[in-house]
Amino acid sequence: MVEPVLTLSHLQKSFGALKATDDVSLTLIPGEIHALIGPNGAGKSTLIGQIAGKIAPDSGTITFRGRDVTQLSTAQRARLGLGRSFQISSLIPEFSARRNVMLALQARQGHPFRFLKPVQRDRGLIAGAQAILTRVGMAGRASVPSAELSHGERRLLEIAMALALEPACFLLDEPMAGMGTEGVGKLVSFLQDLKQQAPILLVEHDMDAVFALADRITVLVYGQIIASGSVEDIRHDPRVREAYLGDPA
Amino acid sequence: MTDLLRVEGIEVFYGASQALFGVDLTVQEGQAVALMGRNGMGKTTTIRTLCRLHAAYRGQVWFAGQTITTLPSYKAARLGIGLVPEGRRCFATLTVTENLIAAARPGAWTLERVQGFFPRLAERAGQQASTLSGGEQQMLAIGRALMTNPRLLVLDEATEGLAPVIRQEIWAAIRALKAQGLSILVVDKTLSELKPVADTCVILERGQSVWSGTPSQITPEIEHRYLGL
Amino acid sequence: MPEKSREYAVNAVLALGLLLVPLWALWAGEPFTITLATRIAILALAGVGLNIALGLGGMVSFGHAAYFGIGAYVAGILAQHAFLNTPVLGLPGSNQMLTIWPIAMLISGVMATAIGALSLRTSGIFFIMITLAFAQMVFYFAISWPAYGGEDGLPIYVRNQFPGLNTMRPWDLFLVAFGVLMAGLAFSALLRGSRFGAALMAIRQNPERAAAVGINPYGVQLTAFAISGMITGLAGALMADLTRFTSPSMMAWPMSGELIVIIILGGTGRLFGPVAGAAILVGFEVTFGGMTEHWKLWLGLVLLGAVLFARGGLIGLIAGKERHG
Amino acid sequence: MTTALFLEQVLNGLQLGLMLFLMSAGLTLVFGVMGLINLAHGSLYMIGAFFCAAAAAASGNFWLGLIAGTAAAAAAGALIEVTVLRRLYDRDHLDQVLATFALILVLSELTKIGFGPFPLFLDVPPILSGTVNLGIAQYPLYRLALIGFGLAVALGLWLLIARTRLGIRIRAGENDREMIAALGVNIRALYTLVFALGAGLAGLAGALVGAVQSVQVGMGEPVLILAFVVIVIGGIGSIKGAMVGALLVGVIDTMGRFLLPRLFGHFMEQSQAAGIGAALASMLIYVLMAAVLVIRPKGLFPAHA
Amino acid sequence: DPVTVGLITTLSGGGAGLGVDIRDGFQLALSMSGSDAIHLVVEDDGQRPEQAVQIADRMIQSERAQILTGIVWSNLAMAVVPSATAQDVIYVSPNAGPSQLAGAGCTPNYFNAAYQNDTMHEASGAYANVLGYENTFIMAPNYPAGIDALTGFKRYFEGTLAGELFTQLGQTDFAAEIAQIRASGADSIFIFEPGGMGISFMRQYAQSGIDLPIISAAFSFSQDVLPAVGDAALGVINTAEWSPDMDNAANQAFVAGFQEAYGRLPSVYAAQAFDSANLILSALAAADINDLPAFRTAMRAADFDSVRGAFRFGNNQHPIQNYYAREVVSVDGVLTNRLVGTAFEDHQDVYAADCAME
Ligand SMILES: Nc1ncnc2c1ncn2[C@@H]1O[C@H](COP(=O)(O)OP(=O)(O)OP(=O)(O)O)[C@@H](O)[C@H]1O
Ligand SMILES: Nc1ncnc2c1ncn2[C@@H]1O[C@H](COP(=O)(O)OP(=O)(O)OP(=O)(O)O)[C@@H](O)[C@H]1O
Ligand SMILES: [Mg+2]
Ligand SMILES: [Mg+2]
Repeated sequence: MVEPVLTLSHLQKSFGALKATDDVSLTLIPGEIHALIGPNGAGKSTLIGQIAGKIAPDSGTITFRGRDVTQLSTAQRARLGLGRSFQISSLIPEFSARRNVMLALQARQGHPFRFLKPVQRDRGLIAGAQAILTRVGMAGRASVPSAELSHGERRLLEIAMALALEPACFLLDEPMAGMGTEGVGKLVSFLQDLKQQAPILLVEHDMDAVFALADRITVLVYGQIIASGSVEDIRHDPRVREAYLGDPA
Repeated sequence: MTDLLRVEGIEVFYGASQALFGVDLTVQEGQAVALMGRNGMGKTTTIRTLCRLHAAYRGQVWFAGQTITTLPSYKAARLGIGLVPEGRRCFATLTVTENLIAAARPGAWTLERVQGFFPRLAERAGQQASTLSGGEQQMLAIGRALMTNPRLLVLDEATEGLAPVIRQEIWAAIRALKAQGLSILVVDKTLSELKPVADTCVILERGQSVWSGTPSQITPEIEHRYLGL
Repeated sequence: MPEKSREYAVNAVLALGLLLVPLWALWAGEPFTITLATRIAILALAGVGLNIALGLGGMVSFGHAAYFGIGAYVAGILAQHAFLNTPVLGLPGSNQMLTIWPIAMLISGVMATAIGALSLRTSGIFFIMITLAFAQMVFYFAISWPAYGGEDGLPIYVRNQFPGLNTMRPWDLFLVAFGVLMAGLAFSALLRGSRFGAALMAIRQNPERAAAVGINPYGVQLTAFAISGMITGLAGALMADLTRFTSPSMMAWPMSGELIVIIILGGTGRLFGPVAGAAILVGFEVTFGGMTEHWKLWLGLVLLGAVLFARGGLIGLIAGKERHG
Repeated sequence: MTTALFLEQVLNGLQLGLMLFLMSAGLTLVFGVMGLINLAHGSLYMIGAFFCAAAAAASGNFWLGLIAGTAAAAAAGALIEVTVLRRLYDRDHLDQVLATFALILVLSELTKIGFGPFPLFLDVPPILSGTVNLGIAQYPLYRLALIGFGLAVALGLWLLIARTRLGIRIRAGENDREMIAALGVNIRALYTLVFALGAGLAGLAGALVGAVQSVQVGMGEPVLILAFVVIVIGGIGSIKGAMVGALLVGVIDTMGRFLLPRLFGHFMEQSQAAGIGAALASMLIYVLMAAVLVIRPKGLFPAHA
Repeated sequence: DPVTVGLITTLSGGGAGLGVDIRDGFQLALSMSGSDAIHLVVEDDGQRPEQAVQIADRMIQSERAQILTGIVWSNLAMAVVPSATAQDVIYVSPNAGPSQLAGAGCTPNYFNAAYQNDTMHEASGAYANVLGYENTFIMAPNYPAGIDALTGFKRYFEGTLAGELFTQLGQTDFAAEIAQIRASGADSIFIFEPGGMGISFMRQYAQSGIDLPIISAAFSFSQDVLPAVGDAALGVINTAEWSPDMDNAANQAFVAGFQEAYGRLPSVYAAQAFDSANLILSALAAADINDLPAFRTAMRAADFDSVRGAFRFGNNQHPIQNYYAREVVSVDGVLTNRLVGTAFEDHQDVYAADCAME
């Protein structure tokens, strides 16, 4: 078996009496899209937050590329190669789309304490950012400040920033949300390519997309994993139908 | 049937850049209208303008028989426009119940009824809104708009990020609300779910209303041309 | 971008004006005008320092007077020991600016790091208030610490020296201040264009996002805060030499307010904002201070007008809103 | 040092704390619910004291003065809100700092023009003058009354903010003004009201405390900074926090002034000990604040956990 | 040509009352003299040393002022005087006499027409002996002037100290101090709490129910603050080199003139400023200011009618004068001071010995 990129073992997180994450263990192996689905409030974003380093788990460990990262800060994990997108868009509002991506690129290259060399004339950064924006279909909007982008465009920029980090794995929290049917279609084929580059832990409510993309699906309900398996297994699992999928429309 | 909301030829600017170039739209009493279009075409801008959160540079908005083009937004809301905004925008530091109470105006929708409608909001009553899950926040935003006892419910991407079961519930709820006589203006990305609810569809393209008709009139050709399918 | 080039033009006018006006005064025999220009240059330098924290980093420090005062005290204390020929902490005093400046920057930098390390645990309004409170603490210490004059302050009987110049002459001192200001501006320009500057600005707008791409917000902000304190401290050392006096009131909170005023009047985050702001403020003080005893009323009204109607300060008024490429 | 003296000093500390709470209440209200940093709080405090002193002198009645002082400060607050501050809610704190800093200059100067440069006289009302025997010491009645006022204000504010719909809407407005307006709430009017209330509280504190202090131009600035310390320690926007913060500051400051010189008196000569003790005591509350923030960066009772 | 005199004083903020009195006293002397030898420029220093220095520079360098005066506070004087006098400008102090400028740092261009800081408190110490106080509690703010005050008092006081306390500069609540005073077993209290601190202290002291006698230098019981302290001040003994009821022609003319011009009683600051102006006028009449040594000699002669009666300079150009004890009384409902005794005659400060000038 291939060595997993990311391993969660026995993660536990409570908010007061609420167990948001209840003994969750899962892995992400190279080349796969691992979809994490579950009802609203099941604890998916909380789990992503713990992996990314925003929320400290009460117990359990997170192993990333063979290293225990449970105690590291968000920034440290990002530098190790964890790239995340936010469920609610989180961008640098005054920066143009291009500069947002450049920021991610520069952070990946390190040297944050370079005080004197001008970035704006850094050809490498600019070209790199432009290439990534082209990849997500935002080339034409590169110089628009991100505050002035429409909702859907911001979602695309989120993806672009995650790409720029060239991470060893992607944590994508509802990347399809807010995208039109057209956009979802594009993104699906895009993610299909992307997983070759790095495996993806995908949280998504758009089931058409999930079923089209996922190699494995884990279902979270009330913080617990109730099922895990292939698309077919999950699609027909009665517990999942009841808790999450509802009647096929 | 009378027109509850009528939008005529509105043009809107963000700073120096124009976002709307003439949008027309009518919602009749008791009707559900769907506003459609690709990303960035101006749906949200249209909605913000008719809720008076953004000023129209040109054009008129009438609601319930009076022009509201220059009314402050709180007055427009008091006339009966209930907004579920894009991105939810719950009051982050308030509890769930406080969010609902903040919006309350007298009418058929009370705290109990809203909590009955979305039981999850009763379960999470004392929790701070910022810590709710995305879907819970969405429910809260709808519940909050209902608490204002609106005549027209305006939903901008109200099912975004919701689990399929909940979405089905929400669509059912929207249908139920419509059946109770509430007028509805709705923006959503999922056409398959939108079509059964809408009486009329209006399509925006680059800040202009370019097509309108009943859902059944939407041909594959139109879908391809305006919605990118 | 025409706006960008208009900003460059404004900057050039400011820099040239600040040099040419005292030059004219030298020719016309108006030494006080030179003194005023020196004062503007020094206050502008203090503003350049604060602008790094406040304009670029969004850290609204209401306590930068502390670093300004610490710089001034370093100059005053070293000069006094040099004058009396007594040691400080076992080392000799000094009346050489080139020795005093690095020490002033070092000590204000250390202080800024300590205060910043605590203050940056908070943000927003908390940050404003805690920086204010820390500055007050330093202020009270200076007032009640008798060794260097306490509230009476510390005179510098003979100005500290700069190689090749006679600092007792107004024009020579002006050249020193102007040179340091230009160096400070150049440094600040490079900083804002650098990766560090980009990270700092990003953190100001969205720290969580910055962390998610791998930037450590705390470290970057603390570094910027320390640099900011050092530059303001350097300005304090110069100010002590200009007034030939150091007093705790240089670290009292109205001074912190004044530094903020300078920045906002000129244009927050704008490279030359502090220069424009200092010129406006000093010009106003001098013009109205002699005219009416109620000049503070008018100053207040002018400030109000500036906040309400001239967003972006003078430079914003002329060159339009700032764009971050 | 006798136990009685020690206890009296503890009481003095608590009393000072309640006085500080009175001074900070309006500030924390405006901070907490409107997200507005109001440096001119001290100036409103001063206005309250001046109008109270002037009205009390003119009418011979302290209580009329108290009403006049509170009303004048509230009116000034409403005026400021309508003309200046309401344009600044959407701006960052920096603009608010500058605008309210400017207001300090304007209000101080106007007060001086209106009332002259000399301090005014304001005495405690006859029924509250004199002392009561508390067993440990004769205690001034007026100070006991201040304790009562402080507690009443705390309770009233807490009820208003936490328990009324008005309070909820105000807090909602702090989160998202545009949204609360889109839900039909006239948030503009609400904010004017809240600010006037905060200003009125500042004026009330100024009038009450003015009777035991000096009513003079500039009296507001030290109060402002103390109030900042109190609020930072307690947690901005939390009434409970302001109360606890104020009591802590009051007790620690008083006990520091009382005990530190005695402590140093054991090692050194009396006048030197007095000097060093006083110097350290003056920094004590800032040390306290730093310590609190190291442990709890959002203060002891963060309003938004 | 009239000589330009620059008057830098505090006209805004909490200390404005003192500056206003100094300005008014100075201007009154000019108008009463009818002389046009002086062109007066007045400016507000905001009680900030940097501001004062800048104004001084401007008055000297651009308005060609040859004489400066007006500063209220020691710390501002310390900032302005050394550099102004080094530029060959005469400085006449209408208030504040920091010890540095009286002792080793004395300079020929600096004249103090008021008092040396310590002397006012020394007078309190001496008069406390006269009153028979034996066990006094002493208290002052913790800053140089406060430390000097207690040192000055102790220099002449012969009894024991029941306690010695430093308060904080700008302190407004004195409950903790009052409790200690009550517990100390003192028979009297000496305080130096200038400005608002004194008002606050006296209010709170009056409410505390303690009735130990208070002795103090004039600062907390001068005419500028007395109305604000109110009846709590009645009976307090305070020491100064002047009192409004002094029985000499110059003083009677001054007090009447001041009341007529400004509608209030003059404070000790106004009296000192009035004397400063007359001192300058007398020297200008006797010598040309452009001949600086001659002008200084004329200043040293102090040939003018002082409102405090006899007035002469010592070697350090600080006054050698009498200090009186005054009592706060109410005359027709107005609080004011009345002479009750003499603390010192022809008293000179101790620092004069350190001054190298002859
Ligand atoms: N800081 C917190 N304090 C208290 N409860 C919290 C906190 N954060 C999250 N929760 C609760 O934990 C549960 C899990 O939330 P989470 O955001 O992880 O859900 P989710 O699975 O991402 O849902 P969605 O699909 O709707 O985004 C929710 O019930 C939420 O209310
Ligand atoms: N605050 C803003 N400033 C400047 N331009 C804006 C702003 N908000 C939106 N726009 C622009 O206005 C246009 C319309 O945006 P709008 O948000 O109305 O689109 P939308 O149809 O709602 O898109 P989506 O489906 O992505 O939500 C877009 O081109 C967008 O870039
Ligand atoms: Mg989620
Ligand atoms: Mg939209």
